[in-house]
Amino acid sequence: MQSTETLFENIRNDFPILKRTVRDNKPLVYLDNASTTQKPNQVIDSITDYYQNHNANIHRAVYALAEEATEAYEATRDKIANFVNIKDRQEIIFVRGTTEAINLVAYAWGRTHIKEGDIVVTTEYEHHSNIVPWQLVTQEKHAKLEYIGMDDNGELILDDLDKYLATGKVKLVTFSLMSNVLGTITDAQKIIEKCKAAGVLTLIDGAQAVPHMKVDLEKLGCDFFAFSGHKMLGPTGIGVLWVRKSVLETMSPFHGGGDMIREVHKYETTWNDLPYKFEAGTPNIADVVGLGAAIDYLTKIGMDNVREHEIELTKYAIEKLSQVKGLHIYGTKDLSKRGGVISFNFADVHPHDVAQIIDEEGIAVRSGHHCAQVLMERLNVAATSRASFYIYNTKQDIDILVNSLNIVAKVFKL
Amino acid sequence: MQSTETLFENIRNDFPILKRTVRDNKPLVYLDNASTTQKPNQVIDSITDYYQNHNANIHRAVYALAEEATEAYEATRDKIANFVNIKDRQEIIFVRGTTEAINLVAYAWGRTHIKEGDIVVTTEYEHHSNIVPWQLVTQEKHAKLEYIGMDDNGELILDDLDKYLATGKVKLVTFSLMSNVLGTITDAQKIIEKCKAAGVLTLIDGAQAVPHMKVDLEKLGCDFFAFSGHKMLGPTGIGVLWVRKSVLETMSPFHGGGDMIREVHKYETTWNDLPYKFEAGTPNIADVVGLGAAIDYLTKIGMDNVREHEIELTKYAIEKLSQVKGLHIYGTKDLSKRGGVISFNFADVHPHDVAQIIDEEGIAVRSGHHCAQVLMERLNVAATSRASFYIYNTKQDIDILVNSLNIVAKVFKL
Amino acid sequence: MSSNADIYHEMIVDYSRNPINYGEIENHDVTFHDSNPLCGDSIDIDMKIDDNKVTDIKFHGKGCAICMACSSVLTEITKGKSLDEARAIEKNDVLSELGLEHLQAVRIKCALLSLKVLKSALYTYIGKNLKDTGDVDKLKEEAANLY
Amino acid sequence: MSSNADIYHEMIVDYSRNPINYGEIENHDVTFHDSNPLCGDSIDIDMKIDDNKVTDIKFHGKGCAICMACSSVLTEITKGKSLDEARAIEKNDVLSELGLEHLQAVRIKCALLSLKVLKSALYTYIGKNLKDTGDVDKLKEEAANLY
Ligand SMILES: Cc1ncc(COP(=O)(O)O)c(C=O)c1O
Ligand SMILES: Cc1ncc(COP(=O)(O)O)c(C=O)c1O
Repeated sequence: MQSTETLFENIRNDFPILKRTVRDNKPLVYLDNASTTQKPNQVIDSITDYYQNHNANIHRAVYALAEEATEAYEATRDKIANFVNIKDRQEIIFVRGTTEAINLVAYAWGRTHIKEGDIVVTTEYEHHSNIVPWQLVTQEKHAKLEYIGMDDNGELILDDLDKYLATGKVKLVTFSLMSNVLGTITDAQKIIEKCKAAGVLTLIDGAQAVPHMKVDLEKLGCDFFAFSGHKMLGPTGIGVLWVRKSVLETMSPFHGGGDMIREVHKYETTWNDLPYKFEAGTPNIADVVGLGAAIDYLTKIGMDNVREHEIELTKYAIEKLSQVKGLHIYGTKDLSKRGGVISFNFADVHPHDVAQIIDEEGIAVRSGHHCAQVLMERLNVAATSRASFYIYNTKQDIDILVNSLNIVAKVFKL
Repeated sequence: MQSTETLFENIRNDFPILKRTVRDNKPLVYLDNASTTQKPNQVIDSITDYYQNHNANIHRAVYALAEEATEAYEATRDKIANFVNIKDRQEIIFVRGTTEAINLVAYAWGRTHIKEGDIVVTTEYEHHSNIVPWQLVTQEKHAKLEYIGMDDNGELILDDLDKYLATGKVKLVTFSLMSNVLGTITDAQKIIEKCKAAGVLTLIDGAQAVPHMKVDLEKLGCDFFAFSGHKMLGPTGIGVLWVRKSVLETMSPFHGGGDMIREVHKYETTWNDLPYKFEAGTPNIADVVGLGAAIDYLTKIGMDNVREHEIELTKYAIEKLSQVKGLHIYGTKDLSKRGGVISFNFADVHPHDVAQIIDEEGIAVRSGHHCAQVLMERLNVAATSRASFYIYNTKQDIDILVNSLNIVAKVFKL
Repeated sequence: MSSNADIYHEMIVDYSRNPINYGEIENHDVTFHDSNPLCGDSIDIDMKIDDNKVTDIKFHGKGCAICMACSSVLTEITKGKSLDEARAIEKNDVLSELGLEHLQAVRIKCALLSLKVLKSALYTYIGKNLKDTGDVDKLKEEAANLY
Repeated sequence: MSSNADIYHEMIVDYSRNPINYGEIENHDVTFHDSNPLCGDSIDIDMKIDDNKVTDIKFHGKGCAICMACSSVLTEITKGKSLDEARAIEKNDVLSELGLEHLQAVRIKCALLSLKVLKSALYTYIGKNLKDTGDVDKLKEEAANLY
């Protein structure tokens, strides 16, 4: 076995885009992994191979290609079950991404179970995709949406949760396992414990967690779990919703159409078995296959190694960035409680201007509200700059980032 | 310019999968194009190139890759506008496929506009994806779903439409431009004319039409139009919903999340401009790019040539199949009224058995209800076998199909 | 995988044209209907049950040759069995009878649809008449996970 | 495309720290708010209008240096203009003033947000006070399709 150090050195060779130069011939330094990740050859090739050799519509046909395509598609379901420890593959639904997953729950579970006066609880550091669907359904049902507050360290104030639970009106508590802005790792175990004691269901937005740390759904004990393929080396257009069977069985269908039905008659229809009841229409077959390849790739590295690599980078980055005069980092500095996402502001320079100036140096960081405007209001800022790491990033990437900030300082006469 | 004949001879070289053999070393004869089509190198390569060179999340970021990815993504919107003649690119919404498109309309338009006692009209030859969403929304709203009947020639009985329109209660008439079972080309112009006169909106399911004939939305004058990329050489997981702006502006948002918002506050949210209001979350960027390459490919061939090629194949196939004793072809024989889809039954042999036996000869045809059980009931059959053609099919493919039916006859002692 | 030439042997072709135990039982003690969402095959099974024994069983519906042949064989196997014996019937009891052990995944669903319907009919009957629910759940699960 | 070094010249940096016409007008005749959904830049414009003339104009909000500088320049250009002149202001009137003609697509939205808000404020005012709706629709469309 190779050492983890060599492992991570060799990884970059698998990612063709990292050989690119941008702007004025600068090597690409990609630090926007919380937004989307790059793809290794293994994933790209799996999609090519699917189209070159096995493409067909799945489930229904008898012929050879359809058999191969169906097998490849369903194999990914098993890989997912293994990867995040799901016992029953029928609980795994393919969706476009985390956003569709959460909206599916809001429509197919929420519209049936949330009634007037009920409460849905979310948190102040959620991505818009875990806020807006709940605004829509609670408004429609004359229910309420409440927020678990965040302390100045970027951690949730769980006393708020106790307060809401005490009303006896909470139907669902929904939260991300890792904040996409601050990197905070939520104490899911504690929240779920409280919710279970109160008989309340829990939804976890795992978009930032699944790509970056070992996640065990059996151990977590939540009821809904969502994540996106494109943030974990997989293709765009594919994601996963997991729902505990006993809850899934209480859900109305979402999209009507092919593959989700058992029998269609003119005026009545019966539904297919799980999970197909929730997978209407031709699915994104090729990208399901690609997601399978991404899971294989991550499994081979080992999620504990991924996490360790990112802790090391985050530690280094916080050290280096803290030395830049006028630079403020948000969130906790306790590395055991955060992932490889660093949001910062640099003196009075607007994050857009920071991003644009360092883009000229080949650096890709995100600036803006990161689809977390409620959190921006809480932090009392319009925007932040955000650097986020993945398996192919190096300390050198961070050095280049830190150096580029000198140019910003010069332009803005800091 | 090459002649159309050479054009279609050379096309096969662009499709790597057509070089495959299946089962007992038989060359693949792919005749399930109504279900999904194969992909040319040009499409596969565009996806690879996207991931190898340009992959980033779109719209929000400042850096070089994000700019390139956004440009590639938005370029496809313009290609679509050109391809089916749409004047305003803001009316084009990316979805997973036809099924999601129709469900989006059922949720975001239907749930707002369909009231108790209203009528939605569909047809007896619709795909489940243009029936089930309307069953769901009419049941929820205590409205009614009615069907335009089909005559024995496989054409719609438009008197039924007149009858429903006369009630003054119809809110929407929805129909496919080409049946996926019989290949019937619907007289859309006449239906839309009647609906317009009655002030009723129309939705066209273009899943089977767009890949196979020139479609001009400006000329058609419908209000909603849906189609799937994977049925027109494009990747799986991407499709298009077009909605006339004046109607789109009356629609509630569908999915809540990133990219579809203007400003999110804790208890209220405002929406982004069209079409982004309806594109929540990270879209299927790579496959949007792939769909653009598919449109380029089809444009280069010319849709009139595609149609002509398929008419020729269909004519040949009907001739040849009609000579097989005991074989019954459904639908009209008038080639100007049908696309390259041929459904048939062979004596008393169940279509599954037909499909399985000829699969051994390398032939991929679909057998079953083709997601059109209402039509199966109308035809009074449990299932049919279906051969459907595309640009890479040849008369030789049809010969192989016809010969393989001899084997079926032998096994079943016909 | 056996080739298709093997699969469509005489017995299957014959059963498909002349299924046995085909029809309905008027005074059945239990009946169950299910269909295969992917292909549209659709089967009903009716049973007479006396003294915990399947005294009569018939099926009807639409399906391919494989489905018809397997339904014929399954009902033939089941007739006369006790409930305990009937619920112990396994996939291979049906498949091996027709040499279909290596059928491909899509077709397995055609072959086993009637077994699924039988198991569902059994748990329906047992649940209603014998109130031994723990076991019924197991049977239900068995039916659900047959293929 | 001009390089970023060119874009961030002294004038822009200065304006970003010391925007002109920054603030609110208490007795405004019209006000409008809009934001850029992608980056969160957010601008309000207030105007005093007398005798079909923009006698005073101020903006406030949050935005990057580009947004602040362009808002400063735009309000400066607009002040004192007749309504007809104001509605005739074009992208390049603002961009060229700051040498930003070749700004990349994403940043164009930062640069022109205030122009969009100005056009929106104008059609709001004209629609309310002058009832010349045909033209208002054109202006509305112009605002909507600015970038
Ligand atoms: C007429 C028609 N409508 C709708 C669909 C559904 O398309 P998709 O599965 O791509 O959502 C199909 C394809 O199966 C079709 O043929
Ligand atoms: C925490 C979190 N939730 C949800 C999402 C939305 O994911 P997607 O855009 O893939 O639907 C994201 C990513 O942007 C995220 O970071």
